[in-house]
Amino acid sequence: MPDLPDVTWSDLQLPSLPLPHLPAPDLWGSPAHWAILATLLAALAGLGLTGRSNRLAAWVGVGGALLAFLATCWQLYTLTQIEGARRGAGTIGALPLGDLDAPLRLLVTWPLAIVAVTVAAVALVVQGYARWYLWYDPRYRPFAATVSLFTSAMLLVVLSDDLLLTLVGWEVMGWCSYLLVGHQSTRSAATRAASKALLVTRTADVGFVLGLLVLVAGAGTTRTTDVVRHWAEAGPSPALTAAMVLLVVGVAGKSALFPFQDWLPDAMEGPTPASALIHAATMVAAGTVVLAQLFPLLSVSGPARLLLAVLACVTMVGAAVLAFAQGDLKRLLAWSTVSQVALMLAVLAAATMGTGPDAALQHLVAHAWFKALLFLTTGWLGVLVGGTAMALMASGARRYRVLRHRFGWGLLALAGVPPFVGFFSKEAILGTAEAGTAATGGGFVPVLVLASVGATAPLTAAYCMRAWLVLSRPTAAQGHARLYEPDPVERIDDFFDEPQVVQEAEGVERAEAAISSSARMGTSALMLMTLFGGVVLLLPVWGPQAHVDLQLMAATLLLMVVSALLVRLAAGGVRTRDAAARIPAGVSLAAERGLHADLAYRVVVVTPVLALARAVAWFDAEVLDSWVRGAGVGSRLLGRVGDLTSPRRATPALALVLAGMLALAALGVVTA
Amino acid sequence: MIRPALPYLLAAVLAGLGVYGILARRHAVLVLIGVELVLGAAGLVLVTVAQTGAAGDPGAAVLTLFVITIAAAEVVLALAVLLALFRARGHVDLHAELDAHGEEEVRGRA
Amino acid sequence: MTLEVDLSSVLPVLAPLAAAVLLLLMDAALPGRREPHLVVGALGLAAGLVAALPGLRLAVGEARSSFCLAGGWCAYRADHLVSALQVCALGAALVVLVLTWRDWSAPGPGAGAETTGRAPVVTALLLAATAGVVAVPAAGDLGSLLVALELATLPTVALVALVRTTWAADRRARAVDGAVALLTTSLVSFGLLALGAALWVAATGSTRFDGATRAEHPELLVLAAVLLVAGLAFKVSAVPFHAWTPVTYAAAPLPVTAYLATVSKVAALGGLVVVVRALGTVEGTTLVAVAVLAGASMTVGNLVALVQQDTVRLLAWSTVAQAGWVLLPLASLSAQAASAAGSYLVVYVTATLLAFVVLAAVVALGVQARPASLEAQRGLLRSHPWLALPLMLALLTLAGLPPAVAGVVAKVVALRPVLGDETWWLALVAAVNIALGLAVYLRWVAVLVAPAPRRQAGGVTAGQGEAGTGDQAAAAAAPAGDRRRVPVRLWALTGLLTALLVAGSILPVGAL
Amino acid sequence: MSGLDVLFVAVGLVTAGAAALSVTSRQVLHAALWLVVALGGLAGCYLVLGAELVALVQLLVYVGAVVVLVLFALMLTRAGGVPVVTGVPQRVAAALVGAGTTVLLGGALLSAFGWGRVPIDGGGSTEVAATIFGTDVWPFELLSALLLMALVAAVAVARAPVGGQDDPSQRPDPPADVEAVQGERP
Amino acid sequence: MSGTLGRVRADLLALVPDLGTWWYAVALGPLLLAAVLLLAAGRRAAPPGHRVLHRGSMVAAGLSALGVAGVALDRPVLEASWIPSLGVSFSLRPDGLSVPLLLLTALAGVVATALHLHPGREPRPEPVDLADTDPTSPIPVVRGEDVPGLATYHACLLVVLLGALVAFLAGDAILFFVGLELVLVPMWVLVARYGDPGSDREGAALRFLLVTVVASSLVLLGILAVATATGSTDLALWAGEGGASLGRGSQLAVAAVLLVGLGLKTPVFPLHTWLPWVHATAPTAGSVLLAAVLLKLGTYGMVRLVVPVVPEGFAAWSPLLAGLGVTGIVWASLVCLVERDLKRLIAWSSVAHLGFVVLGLATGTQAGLQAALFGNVAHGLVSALLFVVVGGLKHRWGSADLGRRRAAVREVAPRLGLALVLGMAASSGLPGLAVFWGEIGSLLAAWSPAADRPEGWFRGFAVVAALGGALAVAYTVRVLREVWAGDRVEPRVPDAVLTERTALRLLGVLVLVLGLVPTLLLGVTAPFVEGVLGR
Repeated sequence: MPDLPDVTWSDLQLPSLPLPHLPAPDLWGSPAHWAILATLLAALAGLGLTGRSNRLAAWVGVGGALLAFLATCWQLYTLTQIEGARRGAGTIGALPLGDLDAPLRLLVTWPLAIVAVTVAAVALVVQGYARWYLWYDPRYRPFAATVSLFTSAMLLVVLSDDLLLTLVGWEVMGWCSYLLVGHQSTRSAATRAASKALLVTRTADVGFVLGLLVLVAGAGTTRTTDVVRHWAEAGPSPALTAAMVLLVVGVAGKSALFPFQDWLPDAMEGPTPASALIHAATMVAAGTVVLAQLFPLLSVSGPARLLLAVLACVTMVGAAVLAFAQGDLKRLLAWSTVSQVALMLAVLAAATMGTGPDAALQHLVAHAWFKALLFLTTGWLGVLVGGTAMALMASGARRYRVLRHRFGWGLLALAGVPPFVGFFSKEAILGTAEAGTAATGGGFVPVLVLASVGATAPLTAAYCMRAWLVLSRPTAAQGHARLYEPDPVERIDDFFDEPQVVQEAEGVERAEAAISSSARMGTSALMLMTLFGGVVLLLPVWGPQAHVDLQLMAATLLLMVVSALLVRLAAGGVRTRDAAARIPAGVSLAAERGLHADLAYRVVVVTPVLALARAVAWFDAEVLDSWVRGAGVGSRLLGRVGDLTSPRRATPALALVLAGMLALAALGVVTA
Repeated sequence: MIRPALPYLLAAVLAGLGVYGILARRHAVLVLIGVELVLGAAGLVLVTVAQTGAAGDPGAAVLTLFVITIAAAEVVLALAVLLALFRARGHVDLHAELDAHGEEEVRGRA
Repeated sequence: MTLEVDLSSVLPVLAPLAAAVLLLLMDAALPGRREPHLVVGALGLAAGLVAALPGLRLAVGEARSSFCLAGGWCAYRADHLVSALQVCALGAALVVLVLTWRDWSAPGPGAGAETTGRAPVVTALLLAATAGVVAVPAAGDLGSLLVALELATLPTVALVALVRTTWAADRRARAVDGAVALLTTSLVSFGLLALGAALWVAATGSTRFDGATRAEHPELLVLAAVLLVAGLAFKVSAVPFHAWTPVTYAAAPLPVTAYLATVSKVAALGGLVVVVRALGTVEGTTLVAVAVLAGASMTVGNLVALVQQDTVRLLAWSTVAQAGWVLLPLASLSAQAASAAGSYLVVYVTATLLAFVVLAAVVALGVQARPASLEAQRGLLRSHPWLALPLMLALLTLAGLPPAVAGVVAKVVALRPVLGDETWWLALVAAVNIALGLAVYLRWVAVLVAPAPRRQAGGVTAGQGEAGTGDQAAAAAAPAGDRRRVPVRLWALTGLLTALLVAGSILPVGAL
Repeated sequence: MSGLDVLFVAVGLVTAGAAALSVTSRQVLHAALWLVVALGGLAGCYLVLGAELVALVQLLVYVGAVVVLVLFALMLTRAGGVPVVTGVPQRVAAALVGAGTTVLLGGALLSAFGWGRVPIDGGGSTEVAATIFGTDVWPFELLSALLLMALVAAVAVARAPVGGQDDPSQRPDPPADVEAVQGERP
Repeated sequence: MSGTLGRVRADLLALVPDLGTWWYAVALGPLLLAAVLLLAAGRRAAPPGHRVLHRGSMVAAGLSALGVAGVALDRPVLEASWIPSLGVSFSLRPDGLSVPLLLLTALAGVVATALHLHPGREPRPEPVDLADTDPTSPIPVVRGEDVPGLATYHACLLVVLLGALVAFLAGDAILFFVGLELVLVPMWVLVARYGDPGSDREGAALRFLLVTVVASSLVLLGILAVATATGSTDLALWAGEGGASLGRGSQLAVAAVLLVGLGLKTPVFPLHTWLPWVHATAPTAGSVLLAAVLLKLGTYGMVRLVVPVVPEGFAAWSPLLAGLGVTGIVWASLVCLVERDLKRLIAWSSVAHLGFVVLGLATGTQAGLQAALFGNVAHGLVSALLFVVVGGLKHRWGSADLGRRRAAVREVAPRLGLALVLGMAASSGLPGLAVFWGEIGSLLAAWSPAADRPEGWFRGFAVVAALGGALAVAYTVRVLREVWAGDRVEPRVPDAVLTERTALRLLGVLVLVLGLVPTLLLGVTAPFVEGVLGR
């Protein structure tokens, strides 16, 4: 391999452009307030005020997201005008909790502002898309409101400078994901998946909450920057380690790291827009944001890093492998999400203070674009062909030309092929991991991460290749394809129409054949970002960066090409061009079932807890309650006994009198 | 000179005998006898106290008289009631059921 | 030796006594007439009441006394607390007299035969007993105490035995049984009392209660006090001296039961207060006996009351329980304790009287075969709300539950001395008994509130006269359909007592 | 041991013996007669202790009136027609309670007053009389009321138609001796 | 932001007419008057129809709520001698501790009186063929009806409110006790007479009464012990003295007695067994009042009578108290996982919430106390909301048995479904809804308790409590899965009627507002907390 020159990231970065100093009037609070409030109010209004009108609900939902998007963009601009590019803002005022300081403030820095823009943008696209996707769904309104709330919560997490606020956003997202995944509550699979998502993440959140308690108690404040300063000054300590380990556990739950990974693929039961929102930009990535905010603490607590690295690496590789074996495109994407999010977290483990956590955030942004694109496109195709199973999806990209580029670009970005956005973020990750290796002199964690990332890249390429091969399979009858091509899709004007109940059947038909302008526009925007989003990653606003090892880059790309070719080869003899068909059926089935993690959950957690609950309920009813019942029965019994034994003859009565007298007198003499 | 212990002892014995009499007898009049003995014991204590200088005023002796008189009044009424009992029930057995109605009520419930 | 005599202050005792004597004389002069006797009796009680009223205004340390020696000792001494007890007793006696008015004034079925023994005699007995009750708390020496107590006790025995001639023979015999139960217990108790008095004299060297400060033989004094308390406890129906209570209450005519349950209790408490006050002046004595009595009484009383099916029996056992409450503060042997017990007693007497008055009214309605049974009162709130509400108020007062704040305050007052002494075990027993008591009274209230049962026609037949109380035979004689009216005097009494309780609930005067 | 002591022991023994017999005798009438002896002995004790007035009253009221009354009552109720004593268990219990009473009282009194000797210096009859009609006039007055009421009540109860075996129409006469008690007022 | 709030508050205050102590007449008068009138009306042979009674009762509760609002803003102090011989005065003295609870009571009153009472009926027959639907099964009436004894029912509701208001307002221990007791009998009647006829309502009522009366008696003992020691029954004076006049032994004893008594009312873990029974039996409005008002009396009593009055005793018992509270959280949450009766389940969740409150109290820090007070109010709102929903569902279904087949609430009664989701979410501690702040505050405080508390123990408690929080989500999910989601639409039940909607909206908005802006409430209680623990 030829000797390639060393390139540092800053060499690749765009030069800092002198922006004109325009007045940046902040009317009524900061943009952060606006972004969060707009979506929050949209959620409340969507639930409470829209009455029965889907159109109004759509306007409210999209309007909220739009406002948030604009506000976050405005926020980017205002950051350029501020020295140090940090901007804080208060919220509802400090909680009066005595000695405990809980200022509940917000803070914006460049990376977080960019993440916020991404979140708002994806949310906007999802809102627009959902209006089309759920055109005939009677529950469109709560869905839109929930999406708004979800966005608001994610923005809160991103912009929060207070661990309590982070927790608020964190938990609200968990709940919203429950509602979104379980949107079709008449389907028991959806309800089950939703319950599982909430339960698994919430169980892991116990760790998150406890870790947060430790941090807050030590620092005496809930303000993140102060907490970080306090603990960083105090240096590594068992308490800090414990706190970070607990936090990592919480993050692992939300981000579907091993062993909590199983909820995420199941969550595909939710409507596709919800999947796009949850799995692209928001909930699963929230852990990355939080750990990035607390990065100085993570970097000094070795065990937490080790734990994070091990969990993330296992997940990353394992999920990539499982993704390959899925028989459903949406589930493939889900496992891919698991893998990619693990990638983000792994790099956090590997990063040092020298490199900072920004590579993870960069990948978050990149992942948001291409994964949202992939999900939404899959959903679109799913509507057209009536499902997301690989068998149904086959040839989709051929039959519907409009989807071809969307799929293609998305998969290329996911695989990390230049010049798509995924390439840049993956390089940043590789660079950061390598820098970590160098800084620690080949410490276990960075080496592990580097190796795993290296292994994941070809695996990712492999399942992307597989998906593409299936999607772009030539159709059996090209004549049919021609039939679709002249006018690929009809369009509907969803923001000014209202589906009528009587026309539901017609509506379904139309929606199956049509796409709205807003949905199309949204995916188009995502497509563009997939291609050009690399520019954002090259902005000079990201933190200190590692250098880019061109050798490594070349090696990775080579591996990817090889694996893609292997997949192509494997797919060769298969009728459906599905390389996964080569996998033995048993293995394939196990992979689709997430390696029976469900069973493990049930055996390890659910059954014992339920057994304990039954025991407790029995004990409560039969033992604890017995004192109340016993008091009632006992006193009545004693009363009956007293009644029966109370003397009804004169002499026994007198005996009672005299014996009582004697007893009393003896008592008196004794105590006198 | 006298040992006050002696009358006190006698009083204690009388009281004990009276108590025994009250409890060991069924015949109402005999129970009454027990009561009289207890009262006698009380009187003896009072008189002893009065006569051996333990009392500061002569009230003790007067109290004896009161006790005796009250006892008499009680006996009068007691005998009248016993007479009524005899006429109503045909006996003066204090070991007999006095509350037949209540007993029956209780038994009925149990 | 000069004795200051102030007749005006002993008027509360003398007035009923004089009325009693006058009554007996009138009986000789005016044979056959009944109303005048009752009027005279009522006047006597009222005069006593009025005479006792000024005592309520006495300040702490002041007293209206009579038969005083130069040394400051008085045979009769009525301070604020004593006056209050006297007023209470006289008022309650007056209520009982009114309650029994028709009974005692009506002629019997046979020409010239009397319905109740000899009406003038029973009235005189009632008056005399009341005089005794009034004299007890004012007693300054053992002699007065013993005599007054017997004066308060003996006539009641006769009152129990003297029943309506119209009753069935069996029922009358049962009344004698009740009298025997009361009599035997009172005889034995008097024996104990006398022994106690003797020992008291032996221990203090004096029959006067102010002599206790120089007790030479404290253990003897305690023994004496225990015997005195035991002797008095029978009257207040404290466990284990309570056995006569249910028997006698169920046997006696309803007004007499009311009398036993209220006025008699004043005498008992008065005696106890006298003893406790005298003992309280002695340094370092405690009276565990009272505490034990109190705890045992309330527990046993409540427990047994919980399973009673007859309201009179229930009230009897409730009296036992309430005796415990009355005794409770006395466990701490302080002046405050005596007032507390007095306050509690006043509330108790008012509420119990109200309950009895309503019970009498229900009996007078005569809608059921056994009007005093608990079942007979099912749905009373629907059928007779103006009887049921006062009854509920009375029961809630006894239970100590708002809206009957008077009962709550009474309980508060009774508990305070105990907690002041930090006698936690007794306080806890009391606390448990508040709940037990509540169960007892609310069981009754629940019956009142419950929807009325369907009454089958002709469910009542004449002759089922063996049931618990007073105007039974008459009640049973009335056919079921004929709903008799409640006499006006019962309404008046109900109103008066209810007003008292309501006033006490709105503006509780608290301790005396 | 002084002469008075000896005398007292003698009288006391008689009293105690008679008392014991009066509570154990199975013959109702005998029991009543033994009571006479016991109460008489008690009066003797009073005499030994130098309280003549009390002794006299004791003799008059108890022996002269109460016991006579008791005897009459016995006759009127035809000796009751009931078993005299209770069952053995109750008698044992009664004995225990009685013994307990004796021990308690005796113990308390002896521990308080000891075994020493004291002169007899009680007031004479005049002093007692002065007290009755002077200091203790209030209880005395109450006592008279009590006696009056007891009398009235006794007459009423005895005459009352009580049902049971008794026919209301055949009202028996009141006990003839009630007035006798009244006559013995001190 | 807080400055703005302060200004808004000042402006509001300026708008309020200055009625002084007459506010009390407005707050308490209508209740008393209406209760008496209703009782009298109920006695008549032909009582007025349900519209008159219902509206009359609602107007009284509404007026009283206005009065309470006035009291809360004006905070007039009323002092009048009441029982001079005991040194007891009739003093009404609202402060930062009582004002939120007063408002909660007034609100609960409006909600409770607004709800319709329905005569108990037999459970609806289950369709024979489970797979099939049963279109003939009757749809229950959920609008107002002429129910026998309706007047008494409303009178009882109003008296409960009156008693609770008096207890919260009382500045005197005896007056507090009177208020505490005043609620018992009407509540008993509510349960015994208007409770679910399908269950042993008399038994449940008696159980409620006896347990709470034992509790009250113990409280009375405690009050009297302190009163005799300090020679006064003035609560402010007690708090000011801080237990100076009681020795350590006495403080321990008094604290123990009071805590057991109030723990029975609250209820704290091993003393809780009465609550699910009573809740399952009580009529909906009774449950609302029980949860939102009566249980609050217990915690209020702890804060009022124990924490400032016998601080040393409280500190000594607080580890035990906290341990019991935490046990209660886990215990109740576990039972919720398997409980078959929906109403009982909600009652159990109450026990869990109050466990958090108790934990916060026991920490002895300002943060803990603040969190406890917040959690207290939040629990009142949330459980009232849930009981409105669940009570309504129970009436519609004919029973609250989760084992029976029924239509998915989301499908047939979306409004109730939304309220159920909101309530359950809040109940499981979803941030942005009221309960969260109390729970997280308690956890924070438990992790760093006051200096005289054993830190290790409390940290352990915090861990257990956090686990309990996860269990709360588990049972929430269970309820929503079994009740809310699903595809059955038969037998149909009607959705929320106007009164229910109004009540739910009122409560839901408050749950949300408190969740979003917790400083509203925390700011009110802060001065009190500082006064108690800032010394």
